Amino acid sequence: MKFGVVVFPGSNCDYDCYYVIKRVIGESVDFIWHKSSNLKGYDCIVLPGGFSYGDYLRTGAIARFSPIMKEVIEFSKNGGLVIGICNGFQVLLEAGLLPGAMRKNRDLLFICRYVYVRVENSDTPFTRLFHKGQVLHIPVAHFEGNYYIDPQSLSRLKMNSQVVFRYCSKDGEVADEFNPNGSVYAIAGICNERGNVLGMMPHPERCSESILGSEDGKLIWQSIVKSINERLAKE
Amino acid sequence: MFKVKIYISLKEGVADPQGITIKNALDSLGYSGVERVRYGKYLQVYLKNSDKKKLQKKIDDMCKKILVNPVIESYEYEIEEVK
Amino acid sequence: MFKVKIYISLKEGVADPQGITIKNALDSLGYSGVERVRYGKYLQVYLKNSDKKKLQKKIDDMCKKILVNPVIESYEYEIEEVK
Amino acid sequence: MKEPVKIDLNLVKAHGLTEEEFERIKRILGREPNFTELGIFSVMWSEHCSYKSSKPTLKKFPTEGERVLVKAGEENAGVVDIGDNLAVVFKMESHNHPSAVEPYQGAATGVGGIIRDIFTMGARPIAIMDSLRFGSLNDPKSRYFLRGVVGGIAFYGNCIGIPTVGGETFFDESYRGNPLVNVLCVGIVKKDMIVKARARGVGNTIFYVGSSTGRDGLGGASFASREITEESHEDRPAVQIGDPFMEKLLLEATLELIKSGVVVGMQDMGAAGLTSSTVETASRGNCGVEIDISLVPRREEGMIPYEVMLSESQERMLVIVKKGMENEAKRIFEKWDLYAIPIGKVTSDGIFRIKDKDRPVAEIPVKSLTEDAPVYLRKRVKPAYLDEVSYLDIDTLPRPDDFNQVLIKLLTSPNIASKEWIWEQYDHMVGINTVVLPGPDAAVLRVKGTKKALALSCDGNGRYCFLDPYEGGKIAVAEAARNVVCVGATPIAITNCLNFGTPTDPEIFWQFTRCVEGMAEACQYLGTPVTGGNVSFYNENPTGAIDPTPVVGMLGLIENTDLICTPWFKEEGDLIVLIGDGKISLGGSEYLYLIHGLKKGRPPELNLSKEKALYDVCLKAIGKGLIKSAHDVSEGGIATSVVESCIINEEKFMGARIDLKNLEKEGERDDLLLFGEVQSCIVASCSPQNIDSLEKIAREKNIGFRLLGEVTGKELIIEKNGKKLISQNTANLYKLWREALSLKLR
Ligand SMILES: Nc1ncnc2c1ncn2[C@@H]1O[C@H](COP(=O)(O)OP(=O)(O)O)[C@@H](O)[C@H]1O
Ligand SMILES: [Mg+2]
Repeated sequence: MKFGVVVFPGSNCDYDCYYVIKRVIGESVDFIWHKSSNLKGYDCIVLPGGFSYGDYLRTGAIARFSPIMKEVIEFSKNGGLVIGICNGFQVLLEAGLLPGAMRKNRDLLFICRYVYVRVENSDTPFTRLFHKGQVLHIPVAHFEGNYYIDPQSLSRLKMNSQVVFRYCSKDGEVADEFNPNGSVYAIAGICNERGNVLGMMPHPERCSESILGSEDGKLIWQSIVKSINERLAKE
Repeated sequence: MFKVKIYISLKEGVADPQGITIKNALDSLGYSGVERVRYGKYLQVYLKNSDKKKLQKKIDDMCKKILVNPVIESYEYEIEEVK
Repeated sequence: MFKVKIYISLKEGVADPQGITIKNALDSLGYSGVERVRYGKYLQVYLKNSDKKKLQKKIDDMCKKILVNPVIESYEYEIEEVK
Repeated sequence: MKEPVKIDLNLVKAHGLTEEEFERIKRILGREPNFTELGIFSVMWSEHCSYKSSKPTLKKFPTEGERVLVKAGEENAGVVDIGDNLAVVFKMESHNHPSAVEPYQGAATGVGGIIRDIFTMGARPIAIMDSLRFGSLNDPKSRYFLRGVVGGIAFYGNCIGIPTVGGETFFDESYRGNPLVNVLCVGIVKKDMIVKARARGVGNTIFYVGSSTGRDGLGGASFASREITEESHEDRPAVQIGDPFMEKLLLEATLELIKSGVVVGMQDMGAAGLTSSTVETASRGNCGVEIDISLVPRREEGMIPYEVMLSESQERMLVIVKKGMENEAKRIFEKWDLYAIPIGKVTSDGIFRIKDKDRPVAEIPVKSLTEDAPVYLRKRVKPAYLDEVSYLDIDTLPRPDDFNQVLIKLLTSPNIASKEWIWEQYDHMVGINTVVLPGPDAAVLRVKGTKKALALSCDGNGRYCFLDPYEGGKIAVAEAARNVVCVGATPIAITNCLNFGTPTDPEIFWQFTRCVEGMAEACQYLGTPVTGGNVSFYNENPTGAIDPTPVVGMLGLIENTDLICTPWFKEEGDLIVLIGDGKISLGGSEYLYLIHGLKKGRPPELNLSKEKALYDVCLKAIGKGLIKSAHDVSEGGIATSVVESCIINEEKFMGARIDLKNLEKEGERDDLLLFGEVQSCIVASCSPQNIDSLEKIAREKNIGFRLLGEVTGKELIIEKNGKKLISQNTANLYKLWREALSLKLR
C-alpha cells in the first residue's frame, strides 16, 4: 500500500507526515507536488498542515485550485482515503469535500498546545482502532480552527455520525472551557457521508512517537493501514 | 482601466469574533453608543480593457469562485473607471 | 442609528504580499487583465444616538486611535443612516 | 525621489557620515562621490553594517574551538560540528528599532532576516528562539509592544513552519519606548553542503531572487544606527512588511538549488539590501562585481538607482550561479513560482560597478566599503552611577511579615510568571523535533537520524549588567550554559546579541566593553566559543539608555536522547537537594526590585571554576540516571525555583516540604534564603536510594550539596527549624503563576 503526501507551496507539515508514515509506521510514501495530476497507485492521500499560499486570502482558498485537487476529488469519489490535517482540513472545506467553514479562533490568537479530543465515531477507516468515547492527547496549532456550520447542516452531520472528534477534558467531558477555539459543537474533526474523507484540526503526526510525549496519533495512521490492507486483501 | 472595490463581510448569523473584540475594545476606550461591529475584507482589484458589462459577470464569477467563501461570507462591489 | 462603513487599505508604497498572492491566484485561474490587487479591511460599525456632526470626529478618532495602524494603513469611510 | 544636484556637507551629515569620513571617501575615489555612491558608503559604513565602534572590542571573544567549522564574522552565521557528518548553523540578531516603530511587522521581519541568514548557508532551519525586553506592563504602550511583537513573531515563524521553541521575556522600565527584539535561528546542514556567501569565479552569474524592490526600509541600516526619538515616528515610511510565504518558497527553492550543485555562493539581502549583499559577497571572494540596475524588478514607479540600491524590501536574495548552469537554476526557482533574474556577473578587478543599462551609476573599490571602512576606538569612562548603586545595606530593608504574600507577588510578576501566553502563540512543535516543549530551562530538539539532541537557551540579565557589567556579562554566559546543562546537554558554543545605548557616550562604551570582557572570560573558561552575533547600539529612550543587555544564545549537545532531564518533580518521597554553593545575595534581585523598589547592590558572585564543576556534576548525575529533575536557581531565588519544579508540568502538580536549616550559614534573613539570587546552583530531586551516590559525585568535585527537603503531594511547605515560612497549595500557585501574564494583558 502507498501513501501520498501532497505538497502545496507553503505546506509545512508535509515532511512531518512523511517522516511518521515512513519511519514510525513503516509504510511506503511519496511527496506529491501540487502541480501533478496523477494519483495512480496511491491508497491514501494526506493533505498536510501548514500555510498553503500563506493562507493569504483565506485558509486553503487558493490551494484548493491547485491541479492536484481535481485529482483528489476524483480519488475520493472512487472511495480513496483522504485525510486533511489542519490546513489540509481547511483545504477540504474550501474544496467542498467536507461541509462548513473555518473562522478565526475565538480569542483571536494562534494557539499551539496539547488538547484532548474524544472519538465520537470509531467506525471510520481512520478511527477503527479506537473505541467510541476514547480520549486522545493531541496537539493543535492553528489560528483558524473555529469551525462553523449552520444548524441544519450540523444536525445532518450528527445524524450521519460525521462528527469524528470533539474537544473535551482529560476525562472526556465536553464543555466550553475545553474548547480551544470556539468551534461549533466543539468539533475538532469531521468526515464526509461516505466516511472516506476525514478533516481534523489536531495533528496526529505530532504525537505518534513516545519521545514527543504522546503516541495517541499513531492509531490513526495504523487504522488507515489496516483499512487499506483489508481492502487490498479483498481485491 | 477599472478599479473594482469588493467588500466582503460575514453573513448575518455567523458569529464574528474579530468584530466582537473590536466592539469590546471601543467600549473599553470609552466610545459610547457602539452597538455592533462587523469585520470584513476590502479588496481593490484593478482590471484592464474590460468592457463594463462583461466586467460585472467576471467579478461575480471571481467572487463566487475564489474571493468569497459563500458558506460564511457575502459580498458587494463597486466599479470605478480610473486611468 | 448610523452604520459606518470603514475601508482600510495599505498605504501606497507599503508592500502587500497578500494582494500579490491573490493576483497570482486570479491569473492562474485564467482571469485576464488583472493588473493589481490590494488587500485591506472592511469594518461596519453601528452607532446609536450620535448626531452626525459629532459622529465624524468620533470616527476619525476611533480610526486613528485603534482601528487603523497609521504607520502602514490609510482609511476612508461612509456614513449611512439606518434603523 | 529626485537626485539632489549637489552633494554638500548637510547632505553628508544627513547620511550619518562625518566630515572626516567624507574626506576619506573622496580620497578613496579620487573624486567627489555621486549621490548613489554617497548612499552606498553611508549604509556600508553605518554602525549596523561596519561595526565601526564595536569591532576592536569584539576581538576579545574567543572564537576558536575544535567544533568550530566557520568562525564568527567569516560568514553570515557561525557553524559548529556536532558529529555524524552534521553541523549546526546558528545566529542571533536584533530588530529593536523597527519593532519600536511597528512592533508587529518589525518583529516579523526580524524573524525573516535571521532565518535567511541560516538557510543561505545551506542549512535547514529547525528552530527559532526569541529574547524580548519591554517596559513595565502597567504602561499601555508596553502592552501594545508586547502584543505586537509576539503577534509578529508568531505570524512569521508559524507561517514559514519553523518552530519557535523558547526564549526569554523580561520587563523593566529601562526598556520603556525601546523594546528589545532579539531572534535566534538554528539550522542543520550536512558538513559537506555548507554554502559560503562568496562571489567567486570570474564570469559567474549573479541572480536576483524573491520579492520585487520597493521603497520600503529605505536606509534601514542607518536608521538602526541612530537613537529613537520622538521624531523617529516620522521615519515610519521605512516600515517593511513581512512575507513569510515568499520566504518559505525561497527557503525550499534555495535548499533544492544547493542540492543540485549549481550554487557558488549566496547571501540574503538584509540590512542595506542589494548593496551589502553584492559588496560583501565580492569582498569575501576577493573579486569585483558588476550589476545592471535596470534589471532589478521593482514594485514602484520612478525609483532612482539610489533607492534601488538602498531599499530594504524583504525576502530577496542574491545567488551566484556557476556559468553555464543558469538554466538549471531558473528551472528550480520557477518550480517554486519564483523568478530568478540575472542582474550581473563576477569580475576580476575588485570594483563594485553599477550600471543603468549602459549608463555608469557607481564605481567603488569593494574593499573600501568593507575591510577599509573606518574603525573607531571609542572613549570609555566608568559610569558615575555605579558607586552609588553598588552599595546595598540589607539591614536597612524592612523584613516582610508574610512570606506567602511575597511569594505570590513574585510568582505573578511578569518576569517570573509563566510565559505560556507567549509561547502558545508560537507553533513550537512543527518539524516534530521538539522533545522538550517550552517551559523548562532549555528547549530540546532531537536530531533525526541520530541519537543526538540539541538544547537551546537564551539568557541575559540587564539588571545585573547595569549594576556590574563585567559580572553581568559573565553571568549571562553562565546562566545560559547552566540552563542547557539542566536538561542534560554539554554547552558547546554561543551566539549573542549585544544591546546597548549610544556608543559615543563614554559611559555606555565602558559598559559595552566590560560586558564583552566578562562574557569573553566566561566563554573562555567554559569552553564555549562565540560563533557569531550582532550588536545593537543606540537603544535609548527619552529618559536615557537601556540597561546594558547582552543576550546569550547557548547551544548544548545531548549525545543520547534517552538521557534528557526535565525540571519538574516526579514522585512523592523523592529528595530535594541544592547542588552548588554560590553565595546568595539580594543585590539586583527581582525580590529587591519588586518588593523594595530598588535596583541596587552587586549581582551574585560567580566563580567560574565552581560553575564548571557544577556542570560536570550535573551532567554526570544525569548520565548515570541519578537525578530525576534539575532546575537552576535564577530570578526569584530558591523558593521560586522549588515552586516551579512543583508546577511546571501542568499534567501533574507536586508539592514539597522544604527546610532551610541547611542554608543557615548564608545569613539569618529569611527573605535572603527564600528569594535571594545565586549563581552556580541547581535544585535537583532524586530517589532516596540514590542520594548517597549523588552526594559522592558532588563531593568529588568539591561542590556544595545540601538537602532541602522532599517531594510531597499537593502542598508546598517551606520552614526553617520548625518555623513555617510558606504554606501553599501548589495547584493554586499554578493558577496564579499561569494566568498572571494574560491577566495583565486584558
Ligand atoms: N519570548 C518567549 N518565547 C518563547 N518562550 C519563552 C519566551 N519567554 C520565555 N519563554 C520560555 O519560558 C520558560 C521560562 O523562561 P525563563 O524564565 O527565562 O527561564 P530560566 O529562568 O530558566 O532561564 C522557558 O522555557 C522559555 O523558553
Ligand atoms: Mg532565564
